Amino acid sequence: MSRRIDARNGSVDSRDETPAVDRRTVLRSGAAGVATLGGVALAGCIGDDNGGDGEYQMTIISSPAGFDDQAFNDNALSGLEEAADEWDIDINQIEATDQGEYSQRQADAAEAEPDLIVLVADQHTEPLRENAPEYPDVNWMLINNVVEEDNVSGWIEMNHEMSFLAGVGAGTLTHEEIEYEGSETDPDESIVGFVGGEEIPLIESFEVSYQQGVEWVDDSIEVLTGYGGSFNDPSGVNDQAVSQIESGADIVWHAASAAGEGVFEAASNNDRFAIGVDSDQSVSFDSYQDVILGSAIKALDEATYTVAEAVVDDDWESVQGEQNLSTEGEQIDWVTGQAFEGEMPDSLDQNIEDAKQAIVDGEINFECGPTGC
Amino acid sequence: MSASTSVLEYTQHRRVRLAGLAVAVLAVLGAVATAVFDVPLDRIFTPGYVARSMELAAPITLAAIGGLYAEKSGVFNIGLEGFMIFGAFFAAAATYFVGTGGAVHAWIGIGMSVLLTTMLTVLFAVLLIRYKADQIVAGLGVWFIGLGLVPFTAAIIWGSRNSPRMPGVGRVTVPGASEIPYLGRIVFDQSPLVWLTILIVIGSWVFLYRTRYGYWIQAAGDNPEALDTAGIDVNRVRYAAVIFSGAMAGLGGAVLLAHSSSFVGTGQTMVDGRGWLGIVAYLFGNYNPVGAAAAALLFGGVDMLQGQLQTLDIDASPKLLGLLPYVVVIVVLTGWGKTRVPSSVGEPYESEE
Amino acid sequence: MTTGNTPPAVRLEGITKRFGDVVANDHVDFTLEAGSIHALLGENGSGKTTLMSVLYGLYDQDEGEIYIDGEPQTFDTPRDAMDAGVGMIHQHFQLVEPMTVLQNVILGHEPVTNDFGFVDEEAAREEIEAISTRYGFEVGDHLDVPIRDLDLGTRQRVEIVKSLYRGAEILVLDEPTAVLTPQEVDRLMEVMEDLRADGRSLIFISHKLDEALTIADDITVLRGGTAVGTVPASETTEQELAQMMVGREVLFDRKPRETTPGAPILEVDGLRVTGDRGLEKVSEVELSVREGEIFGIAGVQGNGQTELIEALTGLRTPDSGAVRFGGEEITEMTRRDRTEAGIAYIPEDRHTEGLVMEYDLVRNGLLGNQTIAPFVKNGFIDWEVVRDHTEEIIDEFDVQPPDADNKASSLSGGNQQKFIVGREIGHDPAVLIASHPTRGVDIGSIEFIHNRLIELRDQGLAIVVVSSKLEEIQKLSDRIAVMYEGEFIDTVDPNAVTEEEIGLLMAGQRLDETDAAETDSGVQT
Amino acid sequence: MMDRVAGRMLEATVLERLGIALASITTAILVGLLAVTASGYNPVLFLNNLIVGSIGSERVLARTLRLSTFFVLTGVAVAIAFRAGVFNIGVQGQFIVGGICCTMSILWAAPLLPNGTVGGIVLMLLGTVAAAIGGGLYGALPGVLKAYADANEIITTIMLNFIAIGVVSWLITNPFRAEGATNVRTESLPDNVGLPPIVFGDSGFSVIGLALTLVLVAVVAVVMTRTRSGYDMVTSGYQASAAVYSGVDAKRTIVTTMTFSGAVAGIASALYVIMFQGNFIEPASIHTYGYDAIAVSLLAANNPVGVIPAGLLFGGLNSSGSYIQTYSDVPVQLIDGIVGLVIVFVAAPELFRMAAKRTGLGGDDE
Repeated sequence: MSRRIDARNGSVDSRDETPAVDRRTVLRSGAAGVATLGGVALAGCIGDDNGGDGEYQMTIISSPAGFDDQAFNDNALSGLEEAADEWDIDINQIEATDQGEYSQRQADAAEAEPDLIVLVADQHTEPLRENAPEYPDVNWMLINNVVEEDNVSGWIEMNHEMSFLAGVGAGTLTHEEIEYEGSETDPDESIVGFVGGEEIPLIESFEVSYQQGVEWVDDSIEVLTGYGGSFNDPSGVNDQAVSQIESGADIVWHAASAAGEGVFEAASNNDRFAIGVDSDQSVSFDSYQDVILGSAIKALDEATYTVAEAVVDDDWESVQGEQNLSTEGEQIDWVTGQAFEGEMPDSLDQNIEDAKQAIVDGEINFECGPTGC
Repeated sequence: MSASTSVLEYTQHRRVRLAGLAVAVLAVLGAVATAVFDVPLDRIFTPGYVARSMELAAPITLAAIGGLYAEKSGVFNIGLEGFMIFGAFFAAAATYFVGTGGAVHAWIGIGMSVLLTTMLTVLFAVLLIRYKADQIVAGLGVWFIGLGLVPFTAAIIWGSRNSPRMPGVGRVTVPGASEIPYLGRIVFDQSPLVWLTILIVIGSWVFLYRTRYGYWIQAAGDNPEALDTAGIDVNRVRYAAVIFSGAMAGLGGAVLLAHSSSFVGTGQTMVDGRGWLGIVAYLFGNYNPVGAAAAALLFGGVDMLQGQLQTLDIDASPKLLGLLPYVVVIVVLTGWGKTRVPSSVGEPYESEE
Repeated sequence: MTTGNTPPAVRLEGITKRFGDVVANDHVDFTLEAGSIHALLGENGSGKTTLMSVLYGLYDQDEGEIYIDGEPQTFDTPRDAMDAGVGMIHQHFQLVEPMTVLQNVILGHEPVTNDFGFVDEEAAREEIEAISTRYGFEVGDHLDVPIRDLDLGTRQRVEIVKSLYRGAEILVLDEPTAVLTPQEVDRLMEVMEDLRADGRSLIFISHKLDEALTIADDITVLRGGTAVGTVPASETTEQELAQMMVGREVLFDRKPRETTPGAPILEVDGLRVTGDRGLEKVSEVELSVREGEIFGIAGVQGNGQTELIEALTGLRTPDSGAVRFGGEEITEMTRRDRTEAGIAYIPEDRHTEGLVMEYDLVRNGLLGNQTIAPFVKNGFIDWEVVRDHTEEIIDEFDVQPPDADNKASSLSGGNQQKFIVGREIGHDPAVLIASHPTRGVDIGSIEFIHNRLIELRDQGLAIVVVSSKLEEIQKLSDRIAVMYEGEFIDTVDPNAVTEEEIGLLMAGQRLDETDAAETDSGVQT
Repeated sequence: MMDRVAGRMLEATVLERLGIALASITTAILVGLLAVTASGYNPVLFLNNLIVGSIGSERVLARTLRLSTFFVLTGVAVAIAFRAGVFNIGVQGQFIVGGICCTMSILWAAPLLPNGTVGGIVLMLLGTVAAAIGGGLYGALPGVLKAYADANEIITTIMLNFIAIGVVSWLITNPFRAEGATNVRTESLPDNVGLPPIVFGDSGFSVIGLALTLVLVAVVAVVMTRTRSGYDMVTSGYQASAAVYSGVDAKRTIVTTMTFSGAVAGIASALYVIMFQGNFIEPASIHTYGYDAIAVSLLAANNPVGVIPAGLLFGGLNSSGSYIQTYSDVPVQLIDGIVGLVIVFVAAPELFRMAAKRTGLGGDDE
């Protein structure tokens, strides 16, 4: 799907010359919608939803999981949206779920000659090797890999570091006595859980690094792991999380993109806790804030914002080549859930700080790299 | 007839075979788990496991009952998957517009969903019965439309193919009784929708085999002329059965949503093949609502089992374990495949031409 | 027509029914006197069933009026007809096979215990048993048996009970004797008489003249959609009726044969065959057919004829025993190889087997010949050759209308059958197996087909004919084997036995008397 | 039941079929435009995008033709089975299995052969044969289950689709995974494997591929109409009992049909791998050609030649879907919805017959 955000008035789909109407607002009003819809339709006819009229055109192409995952893809997108709030930028979203079509999709996007194309996920790497030299006037931002071309900015996320921090958080808190809105930990039993989306090398790296983080806190803690089988469908992930909770896990972390909601749901229904991934999910899933103790985050939005800014400032050199999202650069971190701010035991802050230091100092011997083992 | 043949006949009885099979499959898997991985059975078949299997089985069962009514009346509703997608979406959209505050909104959503899906099925039924559309092709079309228009509309409403969080209906917990070991969690601490499903299973069985309308449905699918010459309007019976099938599939989708946290419209949507499993379930159950429910429970159980095995760290690829239900379907269909399809399924009926 | 004091049970006036351009009934008048049996005679396609469907509310007439007991009626649905006291026993039973006798009888008229539609089984049971007892039906004994487990005679009685249960005073029986043994036919006649005695009025549809003459009070003959005439049964003859039916004189004489049979070509030893439901349908059958001979197999349907024919043609593998063709064993040979070897087959059911209804005649001309040159060479079909061949068949066998591009479904039954016969003998077979070669075929075509079969026999072809029509079997056969419960209960000379004797054999009663022995010797002539 | 259903689909005359297909497409697009309008977008622009996005430029045309070749080939695979009265919903699975067989056989054989063009051609032939065998066997499986165990093929083929995706996905994640590749895929094919684009630049589409597709369609059409096996298959489809009477081994014909259908799906996949993809990727993320092929085949009334225009239409629709994503805001799922509507309308020819009668446009047949 494709959605444009116009920076000048901040509303969605307001490319029309007529005064902006937020379609979603219209539809939400239900019955009143019928009358208004006619007006919107008319506006649609008069307006032009083809091609942009912003000063800058920026395109973002999704990972196979697609947008609306409230994690990876949406995280990258939100940085661009922030930039669009700042400058006159049109954002064009292209969802590409068919990996076979990636090369074509990149070329399609490049044909429209935007100022920047953001490629979410390393599945884009090989197609980009062909397309970057093919379209030298387009600037490319690749997430999770690097292509050695002048017009490519490659961003490696230190996923293993982020997963390690999640493990440290879970390992620390399973020993503590936490009670909130009916949910509670079981300090007597040392079991935590991990649910992945699909069993692919990237997520296996999450799993192993998370286990290392838990072990770093206390190697007697048992880690239950499982995969829900999908990045889209929360039900499989939910089954896994429930199964783990019934086997004694009191905190479960997920690396399942949009399907990770299944973990929050499991924690919520079974009076246990969960940890978010990529961004502060106690905010993006605020209806689950009472069970999200915290999130292991990477500032992917900062990265996309930074690159967008470099394009606007005509300063591509500053982002060209390999860039890292790392603990050292403070783009990888732990944030406590919004409902638990100030409520957490001191041991958590202590352990997280120690772990981060250990990572920066190279004291941790990671079994897996950022994208696989 | 000697005693041995009558035993043979008895075991050929599908319901017995199905139940036997379900027990056998679970027993073998359990035994393998115990022997090979040294995992005690009680850690696999926890009360939560059983309760959750029932929860998983509920939407499949509902779709299956709808499907078997339609097919018994002579119309193969292969669009169950599509109607479930619509059902889940309508429930989410209706809840979204009335408010996402609590269980009451969820129930309103379920009611609205059944209503809207039923209206949609009326169109489908007119197409099939009045305009004699090819049932298989039109059913596939409904599936494609569900996969296309539902995410499209979701994106228009929510700006995303996934909905925000939806309220659930919670569980009905009977104080005291829910503390009974094992059975307490399964029986007295259970989703009300599971109870609703059980009621529908029993009700649809009674309706089919004990009331005159049930007779008419069976006759409409097996010998519509006999029903017509008995003075009953065959197509009216078929309309009723097909519309009911859509309502049940819609309810199945709504139940799926209520047991989940939000509507998912990406990929194959949250329905993800459950409508197809519904068809398989009633074929297994030989068009008997109770049999279909048993088959659905088998799928739910096998599905949950692979989750349990992962949690217990049994070393097998989750990707491959996840294929278990599909393999079981093929094995069972092959070994016990002879389902007696009503003889006039797929044939439009016209009393005069 | 004389009108008594009571108004006639049924009076149809000027009934016209059209299907597209076809006029199925053209201003037909018909009167059924109360308390009588009225036979409706006519060839297939003469409009008998259409007329009765109008009476039963299945079809709306385009013109004309229906009076029941003197009252004008409009029947939009069968329900209206039923309410007026009209019941119909269809040629194809209107029974739901997986449902029980009880469920079938009460279908659409279920007694209920409450507003939710719960069926009151006990009430239904009592009423059905009462009806059964009154007419001496044994139906009451298997109320809970599914229809599919019953024989055809019992099914028919279920149909009658169903009509009576619905309160029918006027019963229409559509070719009720077609599937019955002679003994079952007798039984039916008794039932019909009982019903008449009970004051009910019956319409008896048939194309069997003798039956009509035996049972009916009046006979109306239909031809080509119009009523040719109505005569009292007591004042007419078979010859007269037959003439009314076909519009000309028909000869029933058996032609004396001019040639003698040759050497045995198709032989069967100790054949045992299992049917679809796992039951043995053919038990220890022996037979030997000679060149230039027609070997008839008589029997009530379902006594293993179908399975025997399938074993002979290669469609079913026998459990034991041997089939030999020209001295060579072919027990395991496939249908296709047998076709190539020269065993042709006119199938029992031309609609499902003999023809692909949606194919034109050219493509149907290839059916069964797919491996035979010059139609197919090296796996490739030469459609030109097939078309020429098809046109030859059409020409030689007088298939109407003579257009090879017509769909098979557009032809009448007789023309379809003529086409099949032509195709099957077209490639010069050594043996022809013909299963019910004239079922559902008009009299003109029957004559044509019979004459062709006899001609072919005289040319030296070995022919096996299976039929449940005694008249046909007797007319054609040089020897008749009667099949009963999977066995050849006897083999007789058609010239030496009466129809009644064959009927008894078909019912499983052996002819132990001496005349049976005589017939055996008679075969050798 | 299936015979009758398939039979009815084939009854209409060629002209009538064409009319129904066109009416279905037009109606579906009109409904789609209505949805576009109701959601507040510009329907004229949408229609314009549909056209420009499918034939508007050389690039776009190449994409349309590339997608069309896959739709035509998978559509033919479906048509073979449907025509023979077997409901093969498993073309997607057969496509995936064929594709992995093609890829791996080429990768394994490549070191044994010289690097030049000749070696490449040998490898491509090998890969195509491997794909045909793999797809054929994977199609034969449900065929055998239907013929000898009476297992409903609609259900088994759908299940086998899920299984193919799962197993192949596991294979390329584990034993067949390319060394050093960050994403999940096999090694790439050697450089001498591939079809030269000739007209359309480096677009993943080759005119040779299109030519081979047309040749294959012609071969299938000849097999179905002019050979004994084709006659046996089609007759089984129209009326199984008549086919058996004529000496056709019904069970073997079901297996033959499914094998033939699966083999064509495999060849479609070989073209996908060799001409376009160059390796094999996560099968769950490959476009659902096998499912769309059902619609393609139905639109063509299961006629192998008719599949060509139907495949072009689907190629165009999907191609413009990609264009619409880039150049407009309309959620692209609408295209899938339009496809679904096309299918529903194709299923109900009576609807148009009646409409035609009302408006006086149609013939006067009944």
